[in-house]
Amino acid sequence: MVFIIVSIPLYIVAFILYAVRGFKGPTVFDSTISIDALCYDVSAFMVILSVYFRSYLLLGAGILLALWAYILDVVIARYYDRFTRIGGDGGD
Amino acid sequence: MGLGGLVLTIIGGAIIFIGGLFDLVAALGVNKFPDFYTRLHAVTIGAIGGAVYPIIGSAILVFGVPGLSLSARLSFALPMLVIASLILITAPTGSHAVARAAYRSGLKPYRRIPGEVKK
Amino acid sequence: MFPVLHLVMLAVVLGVSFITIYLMVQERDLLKMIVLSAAQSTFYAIALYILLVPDVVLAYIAVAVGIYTALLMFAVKKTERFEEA
Amino acid sequence: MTGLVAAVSILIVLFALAYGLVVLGISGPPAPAKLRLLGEKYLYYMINPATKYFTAESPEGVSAILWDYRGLDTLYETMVLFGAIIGAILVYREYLHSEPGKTGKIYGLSLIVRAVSKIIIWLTIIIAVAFGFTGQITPGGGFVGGAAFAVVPVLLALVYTLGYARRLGLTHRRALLLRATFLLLLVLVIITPLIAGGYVFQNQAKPGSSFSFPGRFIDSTPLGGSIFLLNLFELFAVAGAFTVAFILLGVIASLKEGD
Repeated sequence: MVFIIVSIPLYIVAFILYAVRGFKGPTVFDSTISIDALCYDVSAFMVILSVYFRSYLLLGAGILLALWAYILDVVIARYYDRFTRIGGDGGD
Repeated sequence: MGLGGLVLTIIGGAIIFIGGLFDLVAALGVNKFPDFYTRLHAVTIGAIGGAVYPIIGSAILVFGVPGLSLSARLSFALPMLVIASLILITAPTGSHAVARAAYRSGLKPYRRIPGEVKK
Repeated sequence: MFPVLHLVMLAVVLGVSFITIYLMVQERDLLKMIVLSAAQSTFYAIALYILLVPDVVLAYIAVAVGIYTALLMFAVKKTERFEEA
Repeated sequence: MTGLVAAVSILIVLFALAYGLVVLGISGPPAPAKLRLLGEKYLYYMINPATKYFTAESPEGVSAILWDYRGLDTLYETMVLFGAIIGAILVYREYLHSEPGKTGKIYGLSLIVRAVSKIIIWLTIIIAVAFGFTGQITPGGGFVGGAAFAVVPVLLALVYTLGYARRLGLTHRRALLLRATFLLLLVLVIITPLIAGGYVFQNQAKPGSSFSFPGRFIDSTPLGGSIFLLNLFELFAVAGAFTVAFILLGVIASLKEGD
């Protein structure tokens, strides 16, 4: 339990730093990848907090966030897909 | 659990702590690197080192914590392994999709290599 | 009543999410606004998680991360990407 | 700059309000550290063989409150969502009739994203249905499962196109049919006790009517009686509603794009 309490500030500071790059990011891609990494780390943080709170019922949120964190990436990629038609019926 | 439980607790907690350090280093790198393509490296460290490792570490930690039944330990550990493998699959895919979109939309690298950058 | 660690975490997370909301309102690039909205919903998810309401977190993640960003992207695709000053 | 000043002042006011409400107790006594009386009552009556006429047979409090204690409220919320969907379809009917064609080349994202998205779509379906099935023992339930299910058409439309999803058989008519069917089943579950001589929205036996839905599964797993069925039907109803709304917006967006 001591390890978890010591590690929590590291994660919180990392979240803030990711968010700073997400705010600053010169292009939209910089913001996207940093917010994406933020989502994965929040998922890991939720898992660690579920050990801290001693309840495995809380793990569901971590699963959902890990499943869909990449939807943001796909959304951004799809927006640019309008200008560059890629893909097809099979292969690239 | 005795000594084995203590060892598992220390290993799991250490992995969680190292994961936090990875995360911090990755976040610093994301802020320090000059352009998008170099920042992708830091983000990968953040997703794999900062998310997958600590989850596996907490799965180890759960087996060391005293006073839990085996079914409770498994109820903790199995979803954790599922989450870890999910991040292992989706994080590179997301980076790939964004990198591809960035490259195709004509984002230039920080130091331009002649002949490799499409306008 | 509430452990100090939880209160500090809540204060930091909600403060950052408030800044995110402010920047989201100010943003002219609507695509970047979508990204910031995802960040804001992630921070809210942590806050709700610390408050121990798993039901609300599950519904919030499903709607805010899964559906809302995609719907906003389709809306932006239909209109203009850059808001006029 | 004035915006920044406004934001900072709003933040200060919010923190002051939160501090005053929670710590100083402006609106009555401060929040107690222990469980409140209402919560105690709910926990006492949720699954308790001693209180035979009041139990909900569901260890998950939120589901019990949502579908047993305040069931009519939830039903009306579901109905309101249904009305909103119908209204939206009525307004944009002509767009839906000119949905993009069934044939033609598929445009999608790269091969890697498509391959991973297949895994994610199947996992999403499994997890959504699991949320619906275990809504009476773990957090989750009908609405969460339905909202999770609705990510599947979103992913299909993002990674492939809406035309491809349509070719797989995902049309607004079918989604609406799903929605209406499961809403009907929901109402059927609600009025079944009435036919058997009980009360509307009855879950377990009450004084004056011995009808009760099965409370336990074979190995004494709590089943929550009607809560299980209502959660399951609500899952597909919400999934259908979100799918219809998404198809509507996606079709309108893709018409301009010429997709």
